[in-house]
Order: sequence, then C-alpha cells, then structure tokens
Amino acid sequence: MQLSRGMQLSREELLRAYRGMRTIRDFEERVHDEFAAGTIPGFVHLYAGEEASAIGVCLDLEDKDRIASTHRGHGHCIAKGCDVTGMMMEIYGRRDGLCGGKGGSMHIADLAKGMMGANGIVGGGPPLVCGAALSAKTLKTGGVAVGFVGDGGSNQGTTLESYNLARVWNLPAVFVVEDNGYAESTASGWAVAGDQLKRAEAFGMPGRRVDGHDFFEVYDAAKEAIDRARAGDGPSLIHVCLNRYYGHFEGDAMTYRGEGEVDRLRAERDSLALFRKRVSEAGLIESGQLDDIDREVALIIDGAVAASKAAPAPTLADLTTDVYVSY
Amino acid sequence: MQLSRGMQLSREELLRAYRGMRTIRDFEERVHDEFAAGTIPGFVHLYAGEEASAIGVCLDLEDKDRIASTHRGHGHCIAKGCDVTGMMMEIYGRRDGLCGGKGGSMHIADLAKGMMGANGIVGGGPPLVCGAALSAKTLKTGGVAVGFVGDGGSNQGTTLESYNLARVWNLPAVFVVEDNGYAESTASGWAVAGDQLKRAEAFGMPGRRVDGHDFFEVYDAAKEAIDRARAGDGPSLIHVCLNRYYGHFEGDAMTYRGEGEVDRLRAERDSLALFRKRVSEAGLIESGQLDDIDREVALIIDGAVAASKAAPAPTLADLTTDVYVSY
Amino acid sequence: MAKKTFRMAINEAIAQEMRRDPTVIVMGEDNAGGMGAPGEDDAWGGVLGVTKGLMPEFGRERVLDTPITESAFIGAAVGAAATGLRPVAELMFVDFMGVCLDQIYNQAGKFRYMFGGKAVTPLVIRTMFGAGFRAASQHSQCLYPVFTHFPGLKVVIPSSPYEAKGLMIQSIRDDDPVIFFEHKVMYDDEEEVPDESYTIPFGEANLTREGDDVTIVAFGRMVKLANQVADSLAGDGIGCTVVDPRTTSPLDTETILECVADTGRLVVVDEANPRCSMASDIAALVAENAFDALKAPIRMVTAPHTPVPFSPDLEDLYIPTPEKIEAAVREVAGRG
Amino acid sequence: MAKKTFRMAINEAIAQEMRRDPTVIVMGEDNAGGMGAPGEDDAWGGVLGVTKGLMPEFGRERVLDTPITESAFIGAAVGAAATGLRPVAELMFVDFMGVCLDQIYNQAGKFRYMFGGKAVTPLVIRTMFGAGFRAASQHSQCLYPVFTHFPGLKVVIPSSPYEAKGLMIQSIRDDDPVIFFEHKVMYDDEEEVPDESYTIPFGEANLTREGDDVTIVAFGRMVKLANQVADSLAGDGIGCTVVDPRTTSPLDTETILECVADTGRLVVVDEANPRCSMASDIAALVAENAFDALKAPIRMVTAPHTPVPFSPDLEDLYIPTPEKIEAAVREVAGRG
Ligand SMILES: Cc1ncc(C[n+]2csc(CCOP(=O)(O)OP(=O)(O)O)c2C)c(N)n1
Ligand SMILES: Cc1ncc(C[n+]2csc(CCOP(=O)(O)OP(=O)(O)O)c2C)c(N)n1
Ligand SMILES: [Mg+2]
Ligand SMILES: [Mg+2]
Repeated sequence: MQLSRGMQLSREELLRAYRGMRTIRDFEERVHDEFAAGTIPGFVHLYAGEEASAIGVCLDLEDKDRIASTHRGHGHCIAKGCDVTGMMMEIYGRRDGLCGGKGGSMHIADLAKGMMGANGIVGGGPPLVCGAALSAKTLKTGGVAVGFVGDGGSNQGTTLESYNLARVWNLPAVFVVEDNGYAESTASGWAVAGDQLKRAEAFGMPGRRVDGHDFFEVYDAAKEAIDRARAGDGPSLIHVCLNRYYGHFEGDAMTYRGEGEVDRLRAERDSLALFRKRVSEAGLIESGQLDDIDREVALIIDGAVAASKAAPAPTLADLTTDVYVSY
Repeated sequence: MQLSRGMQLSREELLRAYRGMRTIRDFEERVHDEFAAGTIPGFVHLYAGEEASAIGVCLDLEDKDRIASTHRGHGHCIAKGCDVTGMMMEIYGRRDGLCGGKGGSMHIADLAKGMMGANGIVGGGPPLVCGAALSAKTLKTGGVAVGFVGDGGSNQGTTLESYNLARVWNLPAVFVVEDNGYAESTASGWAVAGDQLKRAEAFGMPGRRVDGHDFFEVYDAAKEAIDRARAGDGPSLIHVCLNRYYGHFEGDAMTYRGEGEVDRLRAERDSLALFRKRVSEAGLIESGQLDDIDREVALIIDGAVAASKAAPAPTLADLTTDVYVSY
Repeated sequence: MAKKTFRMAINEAIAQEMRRDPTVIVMGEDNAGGMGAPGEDDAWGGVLGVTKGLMPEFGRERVLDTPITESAFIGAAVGAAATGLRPVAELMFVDFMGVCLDQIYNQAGKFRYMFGGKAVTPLVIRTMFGAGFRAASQHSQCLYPVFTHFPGLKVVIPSSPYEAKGLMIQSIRDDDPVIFFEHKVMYDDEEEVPDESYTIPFGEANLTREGDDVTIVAFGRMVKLANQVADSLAGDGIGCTVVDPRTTSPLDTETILECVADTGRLVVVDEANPRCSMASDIAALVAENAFDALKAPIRMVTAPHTPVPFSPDLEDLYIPTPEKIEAAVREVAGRG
Repeated sequence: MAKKTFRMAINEAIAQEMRRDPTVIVMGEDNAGGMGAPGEDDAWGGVLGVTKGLMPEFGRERVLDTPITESAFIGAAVGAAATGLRPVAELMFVDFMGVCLDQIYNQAGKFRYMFGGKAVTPLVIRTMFGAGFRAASQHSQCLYPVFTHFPGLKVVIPSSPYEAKGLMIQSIRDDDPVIFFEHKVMYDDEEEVPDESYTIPFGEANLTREGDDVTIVAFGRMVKLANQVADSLAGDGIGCTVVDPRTTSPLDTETILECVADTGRLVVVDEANPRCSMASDIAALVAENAFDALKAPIRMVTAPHTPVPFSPDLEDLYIPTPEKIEAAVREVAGRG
C-alpha cells in the first residue's frame, strides 16, 4: 500500500486541516442551537459529521480553483476560505452578510475565493463545475473545478450529463459524491441504482471510494484526482461515504433513522476525533495544540454569532439592487 | 452458443418481420423522394437503414405493450402497427392524418396501438416509458414498455435518470439505444463518453450489444429483455449498432460522412438483404414469397402517397380544438 | 363539518379520490418517506406532511417515493397518465420546474393537440409556491404565470382550505394535465371543510366580496389579503368586489369583465414577478374588453422585478401587503 | 456597406467580438459540426449555418461542439461566464428550454442577486424561435414571454439583419445573461449591414414608422408585418407609429408610453401564445400608465391559445398576419 500523502503533510497543513474541520463543526453546532432558539430563519441544512470531506477535498485548493456546492454548503464554504462572520451574518439575513443578506444559507457564495455558491437545486452544481473547469482550461490558469453532490444529487440528470460532458471535453474537473446515506428521509441504498464507481467507469472516468470520516483517505483521493485534472488528464469521481449528525434540515425529527443511529455515529464516526487519534498516534501533533485551536475557534464562532445578532438588516433600497450589472 | 430464437420463428412471423422491414424501407425511400420533389413540408428524419431494429424489437409486442419513440420515428410507428396511410397523411399535414395533421412527422402517435409518439425532444421518451411501464405494473396488465433513443439521446439526463428510476421501481421497461454513429453531424464515438453497456451496468441493469442490421440478433436480445420485463425482473438495455442511409434530416448534405460511406453501407449493411440471405440459406422461406411482399408493399406506399396528395387539409375550425379534453 | 387545515383538506381530497378510483396514484420525493431506511415508514408524508398517511392506507404500490430525478418521475407521471393511471405527482417546490419542464409543457401539455385529439392525460402535478417562508430565491417563487402561458395545461390556485379540497378533487377527475399550486405559507390555515367529497369546477371565479366601487382580482394567498383590505375599506365607504379566479387557465374572463363593467375600476393583486404575469394578463384582458367601462387606470400590485430575497426584512418588503393593496384601491377609487 | 442576411449579420457580430476579445467562446450542438466524424470539419456551423466559419478561424478551443445535453452545456456556459469567459451558447430551438431552464433562470439569472451583487455572468444564449417553418409543436414556439418573466435575464429580439448585428455585439459585451432570440424564418432576410462593428443599446425602442393615429408595438418578425400594415394604411389616411422594443427585458416603457400618449390608440402584435404574453405585458403597462391618453380599447394580435400545429394550412392560420393586424388597427382607429 502506498503511504498516505495526507500523513506527509506539514505540521502547519495538518493544523490548518484540523482548524477547518473544527470550524465547520462548531459553526454547525452553533447554528443548530441558534435555530432551535428561534434566532435563525429559513431552511438550514447542516454539515456536521461530514467535515473531513470538505476539508480533505479543499485543503490544497487555491483561489483560482473553483468549487460548486449544494444546499448543505456551509462546510464547503468554510473549507474554501469564506469568512465565517460573513457567512453567519448571511444566515441571519444581515446587510453585511457575504451576500448582503439576499442569499441566505442555501446561496452563500464568494466568487473571489473560488466558491461558486451553495445551491438550492439538487444537481445544480455539476454543470457549473464544467463551466468553471472550461474557464480554467481555456484561459490556461492551471485551475481545477470541484463539484460536490449528495447521494440524492448523484441521480439527477444534470449531474450525469456533466460527467459525460467533462469527459468529452476532457475538463479539469473532480466530482465528489458525498453519500451520507440519505436524501431527505430516503436511503441512498434504495434510491441509487447500481454503483457510484461503476457510474464513473461508465462515463470513462476514474473513480475512488473513501471513508469520509477519515480526513486522510479523503485527502489522498482528492489529491490524486486534483493532480490528474491539473495535469490535463480529465475528470474523476470520488465517492465519499459519510454521515450527517443532524436532520435533513433543521426541524427534521429524523424518525426514519435507526434507533440510536446518530449517537453511535457521534461516538464512533467522528472525523475530528479520528483525526486527533491519527495525528497523535503518529506523533505528528500534540493534543494541546489541537485544544488551543478548539478554544480559538469557539471564540470566533461566538464572535460571529454576536456580531450577526447585532448587525443591521438590509433595507428597502437594497430590495431592487443587484438584479443586473447594468440596468 | 444458444440457438437464435429468431430463427425459430414461424414462417408467418418471419414474413411479417420482412413485410415490416420492407414497409419501413419503402415508406422512407418514398418520403425521401417526395421531400426532394417538394411535396412534403417540414423537418423529416428518415429511418432507412435501421429497419431491423424497430422490427426486431417490436415484432412480439402487443397493443398493451407501449413504445416511445424519437424524432426518427416512422420506423417505430410502422413496427408498432400504425396505419401507413394515416402516417403518410400526417406527414403531408392532412386532416385525415393519424393526428389530424396537427402533429406531423415528429409527433406521429397512435395510443390505441401502444405507440406513445415520436418525439421532437431528444431524450423526451424515456421518462414516458417509465410511466407506461408503471401503468402496466400497477394495473397488472402484463405489458411492457420500450423506449428508443439514439446515441445522441443516450447522453441526455432525462434518459439516464430514467435508467435509474426504472431500476429503483423495478419497472417492466426496455431501453433501446439505436446507435447509428451520429447525432446530427457529430460522431457518437466522440459524444458518448465511456460505454453504453457499462452504463447499463452502472445503473444495475443487464445490457446487451447487437448488430442492428441483423434482425435475428436484435430479435433475440429484445426477446430476452422483454421476457425479463414481463417476468417482473426489471429493466434492461440493448445497444443496437446500426446506420442511417440518409442525412440527419432531409436536406442534410452529409459532408461529415466518409467518402463513399453510405454506398458501402447500402451494399454491405442492408438489413433487408441480410434477412433474405439468412432465411434463404436456412431454407426457411423462398425468395419468391419475399418478392411478392415487395410488390405488395410498393403498391401500399404508392396508394398512401396518392391518397395523401389528394386528401383535404384541416381548416380554421380545427385550429383551436383538441387543446383540452374539456374546455 | 369540521375545521381543517389547508394541508388536511388536500390530503383528504386525495385520500377520498384514491378510495373512489383505484387508478389514482401518488408519487414524489419522500411522499411517504423512509424508503430503505431503518426507522419509521411513512416517515415524512412529503416535506411538509401533505401526503402523510396515504401510504399506510394505500400501500407503496399506490404511494410511490422517488429518487431526486424530476425529469424521470414527473415524466413517468405523464407517461402513466397517458396509459391508464391518474397520477398525482408532487413537484416539491415549483422552483424546481427548471429540471423537468419539458415533460410538462412539451409532452403532457401538447399530447392531445399533437396527437389530433386522441390522447388523454389526466395528470395532477401538486407543487408548492410562494414567498414568506424565508426559503430564499430558489424556493419561494410563484411561477404560475409561466404555466398559464402554455396551452394544454390547466392551472389551479386554491385560496383557502375549502377551495383546496374541492379544486383538488376536480383536478384529479379532470382529464387534462393540471398544475395545482399550494401556497406554502397557507398549510396551517384553517376553515370549515365538509367531510364529504365535493368538486369546484374550473373556470368559475368565486366572488368572495361584492361592492360597487372597485374590482380586486387576486390569486392564491393574495385573496385573503384582498378580502382584508375590502373589509377595512368598507368602513370607509369604498365597496370592493373581490374576485378569486381559482384557475388561471381556464380563466373565467366573463365574470371578471362583468365585475369591471359594474365597478369601472380594477386592481389586480399577484404575488408573482410583474413581467408577463397574471397581473398583466388580467389588466390586458380588461383593457381590451371592458375598456369603455373603465373609469380609472388599472393598478397592478405585484412583487418587484427581482428574485425573492432571503433576508426576512427584505422578503416582507417583497411580498404584496394589505397596505400596498389598500393604497392601490384608494388610488383607483380616487380616494388616495 | 453591403447587403447581408440575418444569418450573416449574426455570424459577423460573433466573429468580430471573438477577434476583439479572446474570452469570447462559442458552444452548442454541431456549432462547428463533424466532431469525430470521418468527413468534413466545420460540417454544419449549427443546424442552420449561423456559426459556420467560426471554427476554422478560431479553432476548436473557442468553438466547442457539445453532446446533446443542454443542462450540462448551457450550465457550463453559465459556470464559464461566472469565472472569466464570455460564452455565446446556442440552445438550438428555444422549445428545448424545458430540459435546461434551471441553469438559466435559477442559476445565471439569480447569481447576481443571490450573491449580493458580487457575481457577473456575461453570458449570451442564442436561440431559434417562431413558427412558419412547418416544424410543428416542439420546434416552433416563441417562449420569450417566459424568459421576460424572470428577473435577472435580459431578453433580446432583433427584427432585422441590421438590428441583429448591433444587438448581438451589445449582448456579448453586456455583463448580464442575455437570451438572444433569432426567428428561424428570418435567416435569409437581407438588408444593408455595416461591415464595422457597432452596438445597439438595450432598453431603447426603435420607432420604425411614425404616425399620429395608432401605436403598434411588435416583436421580432412581427415588426416587419407591422410596418407593411403601416405602409398600406398610410395610403388610407391612418398614420401608425410602429415601435420595435428590441429588448423585452429591459423594456423601454418610456417610449411606448410616449407613443401612446401621442396616438391614444394601441395595438400589440405578438407571435407568442396570448396568456401572460408580451402582448398582455404591454397592454397592461399602458392601461396602468397611459390610461388617460387612451381613446379606444387596446387590441392584441397574437397566436391562439394552442400549440403550434404542423399542417401548413393550420400553421398559416396560427401566425398573426398583416390582415389580422390591419383589422385590429382599423378597429382601434374607428375605421373598421
Ligand atoms: C431539483 C431539486 N429537487 C428536490 C429538491 C429538494 N431537496 C433538497 S435537498 C434534498 C435531498 C438531497 O439529498 P442528497 O443529495 O443526498 O444531499 P444531502 O441532503 O444528503 O446532503 C432534496 C430532495 C431540491 N432542492 N432540488
Ligand atoms: C433536447 C433536444 N436537443 C436537441 C435537439 C435537436 N436534435 C434533434 S435530433 C438530434 C440528433 C439526435 O441524435 P441521435 O439521438 O443519435 O438520433 P439520430 O438522429 O441519430 O437517430 C438533435 C441534436 C432536440 N430535438 N432536442
Ligand atoms: Mg444524502
Ligand atoms: Mg444517432
């Protein structure tokens, strides 16, 4: 077996990865609490439990590399470098949110960071990824484009067409299927006929399946796919198997899940705990340093929420701007 | 190797198959001529060269079995039992056409015969096939539903989604990919990434590739798939490799095709000639009987064209009817 | 008779039709829920619970969950409708029409015409629409003007629980493809709804108020707002007729024109975006056919020409309000 | 200056912009043609030859053929536009919007708003529309009213070769997503078109005729018919102003209202289906904002509320004709 490339990351990189995962976890746990307390409006889909996927895929990406995300986008945003306070303000619908409060949780984007947007449409992202990959190829930026979809989104025609187009145009694209076992209340084992890797193969792409709780596995697969794309060798697919800790959206009673399922997952399949174990067993990082990060992140999230609560809302003048560049 | 089930067909069945193929060929050759002479308006896509596919697939189907077709639908209509004069009148836009002249070449249908329509939308048919198969399953009619798409249509998201749905719902459906090498002027080798049979596998369906000039190969594969569907064992895919003798539509100069390509195909890959050869070599049918059919069919097509030319057009009163069942 | 919510009224309508007619089936994402999952069956009953309880009564054969492939399953509903079933398919949010519209307007909506009157496509597509749920740009649109534009489709917009039940039963029995618009903010609205089955015919507007001065035509949730305004203006001596067309296609043009002939003044209230909207459709109808009766310019109260904003503050400014409706009515009544 | 066809004018506009700006790319089914095939390269230049010659000049890197997957490649054009390119993508027939609309109205059209003004999506979608080609129900629709309904999109409908060139160059340079409607029956129309590059701004209507009695607002191919009618009625002493809005979104409401203020009479000619159409949009605009100037009911000349029939005899009855337009003008002029 090849040595994990993730395990060869520098100390700084590993700390960055951990910080990213912790930020996502804390962000989501806090949004969960605030939603329950009634301070956050709307449809909110949390990424808690899936942190290793976003961070493993995005750790090495630069601003010129683009990602397109899903309705469950907070984790991808954070992993791609979006400002956490700007995100929180957006979720609160504030004027200083990353999208001026006009987008909300399902439409957070930061194009300057290469984050092309969460997406309210299941399967909305993959065609956009083909476009971003085409830009990189045509403009010879050396960039790649990564599209996240869920297991549910993996069936959508837009996604499957995009596999074909990316292969036919030989685009520097990576498709990441985040299979958390459910699309809303429907099990992926029922709704996804066949097999994700065979789908990759059916469209002439390499595919790889990884444990999405394990940052290192995800990182290795992503590195391989991203390198392949950068080298001009076309698209790949990664099937990431993972779990969500919360309901489909906030408010979901999750009666379709097994007895004790989430508790077990939290105990046994926690990407942060797993990461801590791996790096400490390998003697790469002392846990004190990780504790420091935990404390720092907690403060940042506290600050983001406090700032969001205090921030002003957009006003009538904002309602009709930003529909067009030129009117 | 298993003995061809097609070769075990009764004499009557074989004659019916030949008559069907000859009818399609003559129908299309004649439409070609009439279009060139300027008597037929609109977009017309001819099925000449592909006869063995429609007939091989549909020979055993009953009226309760449904098919959904494509823009290149004349052959499927004939194979499913549509009245040839009614079809010709429709192509001429006559009031007594199968669709009252309102549909035209791209929208010929005869629901009573289980022909759910040609379709102007590439990939429009497969979802409808899922529906027809669902009706058969729910109403327990024992029927099956067959969807034809071209190589071009095989990439459309609607088609790929339908594979998944048919498998997930375990529908009595058969998907027939008629790969004539081109979608308009674009080669299927370029536009179709991966492989059709691997696509079937990727969605958990059996798949089989056949030579679409050979009625017997098509028939055998169709029989197997149809039997499987009727037995409640779900959908299958057949990848039929064949050729079209004319342009994408009438008027296409076909400059994208190879030097002498069509002449060679007509000489070497003619489903009718091949059928004649097979049945006479096997001593199943004397050629005189086939010649008789040729003569009969020629008369029928002559009659259909003559009747169409003489038939009345629809009038103003027809313009606004048939939009709704109840107004 | 008992008070029932909008949600319950729709559920009851479907259940009663399913009992009456074995060809009626239901399909959509998580319409039962829990397929293949370890927990509860019928776990969701649709994302807002409208189809809850149907699967336990009618079984998985008649209440089908689907993968998230709207083209395939809405198209399957179309194909099933053309071959003997009466599907009630759910397009969860009408905003998702963009991934499956072809099957609706080019297939279902055109079969009958293209096939020379020989096709029958008794399909109902239930779909959620409207703003006010803080659901942002891709989950809050109205879009009924788009469907109204297409010949061959019928478009139903119930304005209350009573209306919803009768119109849903009619939709299921109707032999044409029907798009049934459910305003997501109305699901918990309650009113008296008969237990027995009843239908409300298409193309017959409902006059929820009658008055001499101004005709207000409103759609869906806006009917309630229009009635509120009418109530409050009655005190001020401005009499309003409020017209709920119930169906935008077919449209009861006659009633609308008669009302305008009586009042001479028209306000149209449409939650949709303004361009090529129902507001403009009604205004144009009247400007062409009841011009001589008009005593004042027609006023349209609509959302602005912008996507639906997420921020609650902005969303509240986006949606037509009683205040805006009242101002428009006062203006055309010359009582600004 | 030379006579050029509508087809050539569009081709030349794209070619000139591709020379000027290396980020302009072209994509669509068979836009060059012959990909992977043994015969001629650039075999088609699009189904009606509009993009012919672009690939030989600019190469396969900038003129991309696509598989028949409109969601993927129109979506790719959207994604490319948001990340540095200026794609001119072809949706062969606008009738096919049903398989890819989401990428147009929910993605491209909403990016800027949803992302708080930070996105720029300089995209052109060229598309064929209109009846008269005997192309039947799924290849003959207009559908621009649907696109006009959506905030965030710009909608352009050129009425002649000259207009087409200037509006196409403007479309490519514009930073918003533009849907560019090409009437398939007009490709061989010819007129003088300057060789040099020029733009025609959006939202500025063109008065192709001026007259005192009736304002005719018409779109696309209907502008020509309206002018014919105006010519013939001039002899009869009925003076018509013919307004070609050029873009339905943005719409030059000011010019339309001014013209109606002058003439007091309005006929709108729209080849689309009538419900929630541009005809009703313009009629409503005027009924709200120029009511006091109106001396007669507004008349709308449109297609009927039916799919487009195939039969040439029926199709000719479906499309608005000079006769129908003339009758409407005479009627509002009180000279029926
Ligand atoms: C086109 C479309 N159909 C349906 C929905 C409603 N919806 C939102 S998320 C979701 C489930 C998605 O499941 P999956 O792709 O597995 O992602 P997950 O929620 O598990 O992260 C559904 C059905 C939607 N937003 N868009
Ligand atoms: C959605 C859609 N996109 C594009 C077209 C235009 N078009 C009609 S037929 C065709 C080629 C189809 O190729 P294929 O599926 O291989 O069928 P063939 O013509 O070879 O029989 C195209 C692009 C269409 N009718 N519908
Ligand atoms: Mg999932
Ligand atoms: Mg083909």
